[in-house]
Amino acid sequence: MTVLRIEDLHTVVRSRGRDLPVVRGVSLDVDAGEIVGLVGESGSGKSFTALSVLGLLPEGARVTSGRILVDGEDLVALRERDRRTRRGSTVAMIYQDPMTALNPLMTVGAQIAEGLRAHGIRGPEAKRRTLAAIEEVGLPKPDRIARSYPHRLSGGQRQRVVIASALALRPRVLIADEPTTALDVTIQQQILALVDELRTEHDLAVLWITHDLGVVARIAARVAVMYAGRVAEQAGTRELFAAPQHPYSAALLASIPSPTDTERGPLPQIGGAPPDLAALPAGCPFEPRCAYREDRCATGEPEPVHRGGSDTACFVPRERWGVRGDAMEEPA
Amino acid sequence: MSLRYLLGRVAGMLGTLVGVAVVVFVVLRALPGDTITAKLGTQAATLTADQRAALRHFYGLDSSPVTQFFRWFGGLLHGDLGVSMDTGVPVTHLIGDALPVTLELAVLAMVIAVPVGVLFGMLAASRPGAVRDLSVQGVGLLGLAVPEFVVATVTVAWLASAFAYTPSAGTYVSIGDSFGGNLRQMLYPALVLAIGLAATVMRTTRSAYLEAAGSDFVRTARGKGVTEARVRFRHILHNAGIPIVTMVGIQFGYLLGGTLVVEQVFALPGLGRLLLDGILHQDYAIVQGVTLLVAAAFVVVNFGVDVVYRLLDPRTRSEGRRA
Amino acid sequence: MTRAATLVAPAPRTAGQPSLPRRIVADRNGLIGVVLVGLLVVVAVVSLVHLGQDPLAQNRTGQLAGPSGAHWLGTDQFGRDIAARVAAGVFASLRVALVSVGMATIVGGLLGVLSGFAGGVLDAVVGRCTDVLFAFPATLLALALVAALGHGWFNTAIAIAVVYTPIFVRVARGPVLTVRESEYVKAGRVLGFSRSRLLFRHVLPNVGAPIAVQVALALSWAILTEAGLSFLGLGTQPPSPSLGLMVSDARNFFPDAWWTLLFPALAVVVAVVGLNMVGDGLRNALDPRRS
Amino acid sequence: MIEVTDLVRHYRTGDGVVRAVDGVTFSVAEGETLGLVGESGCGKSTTAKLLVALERADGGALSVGGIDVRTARGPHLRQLRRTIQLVFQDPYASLNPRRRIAATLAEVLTVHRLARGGTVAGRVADLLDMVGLPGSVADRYPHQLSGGQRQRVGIARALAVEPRVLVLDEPVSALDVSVRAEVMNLLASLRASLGLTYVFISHDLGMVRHLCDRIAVMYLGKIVETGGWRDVSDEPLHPYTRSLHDAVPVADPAVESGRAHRTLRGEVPDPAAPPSGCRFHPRCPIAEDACRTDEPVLTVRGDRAVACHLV
Repeated sequence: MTVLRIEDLHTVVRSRGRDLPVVRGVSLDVDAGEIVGLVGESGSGKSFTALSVLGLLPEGARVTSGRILVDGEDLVALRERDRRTRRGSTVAMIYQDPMTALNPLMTVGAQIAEGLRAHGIRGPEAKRRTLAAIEEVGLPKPDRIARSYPHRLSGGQRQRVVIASALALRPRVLIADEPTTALDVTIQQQILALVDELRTEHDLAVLWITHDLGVVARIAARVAVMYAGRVAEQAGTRELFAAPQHPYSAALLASIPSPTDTERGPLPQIGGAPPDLAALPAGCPFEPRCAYREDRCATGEPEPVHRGGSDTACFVPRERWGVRGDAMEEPA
Repeated sequence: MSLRYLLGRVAGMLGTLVGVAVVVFVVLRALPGDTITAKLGTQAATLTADQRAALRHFYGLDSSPVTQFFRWFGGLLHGDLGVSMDTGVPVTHLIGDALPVTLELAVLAMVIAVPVGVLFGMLAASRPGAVRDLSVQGVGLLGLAVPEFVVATVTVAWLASAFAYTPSAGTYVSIGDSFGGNLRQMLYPALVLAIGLAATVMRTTRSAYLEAAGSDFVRTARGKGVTEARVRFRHILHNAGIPIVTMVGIQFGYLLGGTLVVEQVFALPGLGRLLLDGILHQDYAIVQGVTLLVAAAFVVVNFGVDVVYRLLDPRTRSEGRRA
Repeated sequence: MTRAATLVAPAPRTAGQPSLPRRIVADRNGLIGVVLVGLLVVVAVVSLVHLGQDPLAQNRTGQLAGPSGAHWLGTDQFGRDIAARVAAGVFASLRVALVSVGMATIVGGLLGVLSGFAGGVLDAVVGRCTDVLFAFPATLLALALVAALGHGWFNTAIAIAVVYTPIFVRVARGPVLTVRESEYVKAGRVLGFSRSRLLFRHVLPNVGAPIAVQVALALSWAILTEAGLSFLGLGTQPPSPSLGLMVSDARNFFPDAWWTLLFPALAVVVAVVGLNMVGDGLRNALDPRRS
Repeated sequence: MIEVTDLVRHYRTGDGVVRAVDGVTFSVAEGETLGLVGESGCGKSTTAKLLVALERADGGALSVGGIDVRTARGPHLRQLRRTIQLVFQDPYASLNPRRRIAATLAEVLTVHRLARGGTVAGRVADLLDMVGLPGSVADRYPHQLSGGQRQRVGIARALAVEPRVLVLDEPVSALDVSVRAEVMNLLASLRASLGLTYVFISHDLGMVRHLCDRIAVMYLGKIVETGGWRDVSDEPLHPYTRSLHDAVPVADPAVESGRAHRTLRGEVPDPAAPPSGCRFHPRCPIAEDACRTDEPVLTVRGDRAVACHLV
């Protein structure tokens, strides 16, 4: 069952007197109990997509069109007051840097309880649920943790607290904005396992933003790859990793060293740089860097089509790409 | 806050106080050179060599500067700040009379300035770049730029013409004499002092608030659905409060030595007036005493601010690292 | 607005950076500040040189006359031309401000940079000395020094310089500590660069920004302090023109002869506001996040 | 080329003495690439600083190209600078923002008198070409370059003194995924063409596996396992290496779904108060009583070495 549906979302940022298109027509579904990975490099628009869902865009940024439906209700159309009541209770978020995501002057317990209180849960009930939330994320001695200030906790513990706070109200959708990037791999492992477990338990719809394809391969059922504000390709994780239908996803995957290689030749590389959002090319934004471009790629921007188990915004079917290694520019 | 930190901080403060005494001694005793000339003025020229030597011996000026310093410093430790050469009254008495006036003025000015400054600082920071921000900032800059002596002068002239009230004509009324009468005398000078102070508080509040508003944890709070009012006060202002409290404390210290112009224009017998009279009459015992006292008070206030700062912030309040 | 913009990856830029004066003027506050200070200086020069009034010339018949064609800003109680006196007062203020801040910048900045870069004993000694000087409220210290040194513009300048030196020590030292630990200075150490090369070629050019901002702010504060000391009779001595003294004299004739107070006061305000805004403009122009 | 014996570096902090590097021994042959792997606080970056004499060791022996790094002064230190160089993690922070690229590179050449007068510009162009940058980059400031370009400049600057060894401290961690491949390829081709010796420091087992000949795994200031790249990354012996191997996500769902995701419990302990015995024992899935009291030493097993009582 689809819980989160993003339809043709457009978000702009006001910069130097003009609107920069940072999200350009993103459409995405996340089902209950499903983790969808939203992959992209810096500037691809993945974080703006996430913040648009929460309605927490920074000053100067705004959604210009599109719908964000949670259980059928369009969040974009809500007034700010109603929007606020959905934050935390319907849609919650966990953040990249657990060191700065918590208020240093408030105890951890107070910060979790605050979210409960904002949605009308008070008194002993708030306290009970705060401790339950801390316990649920696997932190020992919940009452002691609740009385601690964030600086007393390690990075992994803080991220658990952030997760506890996000899930305390049993939201339907969880937005995870690179929550393990700042953590060591063994701690990342713990957090991935925790979110996966909570996802199953509460039937959560999770949108997991990351640049790490390994993390996606581990936890996401489906993946959306973003490039220059658009979804380049969207597919089941296995399908996408096995046979990417968009040259960008293919190039991204190929550039990562495989853990099973026995010969270690040069890694295929993409070359070039993502386009300047203030001066987007007329055609496909990836066209200037693409090894399989055809004439029409430079003139028209491809709309997503269903092909080979994928929704891909590319004119050129995989069959016409030739051999995999030719895709990329030969390394120096 | 660890005892070790506190002890270290107290030791540092005592060291600074000794340094302050040295600076005061060097600047005010060594530089002018001759207390006798200062005291006797042109008459000093008529002294014979013997008379001069006798006077020098009487004032202890014939011993080495180091000896002089330790004699003077020893006196300080016993609360002896010397005697006013002009009037023969012990400096401690003079200060004892003047201090309450200045303290009251400083406290009153803070009470007026801090709420005004914080509120307008928040107002300005709530929409950076908007009309309200620019106008608050503009007024704040004027508040800093218009010299206190101009505001004070104009205020006194206005009081005189509008209410036929001349502050300098009457005698000083202490709180003990008449609360109302005292307040009437103190309110306007305190207001004048409060202008620059409020502008400083406003600027600090604005930048501290903006800094805190950009923190990740503010986004976290909004992401939980916390109301905007609570985000502003409980999260942003609370975190901005630490630099604001520090700045207010330091300003209070400054104020103890900064009421001079206002006291002069409004004819209030505070520390500033005392100091100014001391300078104009070359009564160095008074100048030394007041300078030393105010500097010492400033050091102690700064120490207090530092301690309060550490108590406010859980990151520095407690020992140990991990739960 | 800028906050959102930083989330967008910046496109690699190809053009070089515009020069610093251009960037100051490009900032709204910086532009207003430059215009205000420039205007004040130009008006002062014009009224001194062009109008040809002697700021000291008394006139028994035209005392306390309002603004007129002959005396644009009126005359004072001795019939002296206020415009000429304000202009001369502005120059007197600027002279004290420039000399005092110049001394403080050179001495304080140098001590700060050296102690921050060298660390160790030098840093500890300089640190203790600045702590002691910081223990005095600024106005009080200036006053005590003037009391000790005596009157006159140069003594005033020295007093203000002493007050501002520890501030420059701190302003210079902080960024030196940061830059000293930066990776590009570490890279220089690994590459075998000498300490003096690291200090002069890598550290110093990168700590100029906060010092420059502080210079503008210190100038405005020095003008205020000089005026305040003169007002109290502890700075420039009559009959030399001084903005603070003029306000002090005007007390007896206010509000009837309002021009005797307004114009010198206005000159101080314009100078202080202007320099503050130049400081703001500098801060913005030098902020790498904005460029 | 590099001989490290029982290297020690301790920091005094408010919390006590942090044993950042606590008895590390390894060697790197000429032309070889050693990977140093571990999580934050394991001492890998401190080791890098000690190798290039950015910090001085508190104990042990350390020689690079026959130069005793711990005592090198004057001409010896100069020789050391020309033998071993460092490439930093953050290409944004490691270039002086106020100098053009040409000036940054030329400075190294003139300080070491490797070029003078008219030959400097030509040598700068050579260096840029060597790292695959166009000559036009010379006139740019660092902020006008992309992250990948900056990191290439950082590499060119290190190569300017014609060193024999490069210490690479997380050289691709700060870069975008698609740029990492470019820099990794560049490093591999430079190694081949210049015959360089590398010490490659990373937390990313995948990158280490791709570039290195041998791998050393560090935990809390000590090496727990060393060996050939395939041995250590594909068939790890030490329980910590195994946990690390399990924890690193692999960009292949087919592999991921078939793996047992054993989660390592707890976190890296405070390095100011390391656990008794084996430092890994509180988190180790197979620890026994002996592990709590006796500290295992790095023991050679064939062409690899492990510090564990139980393997």
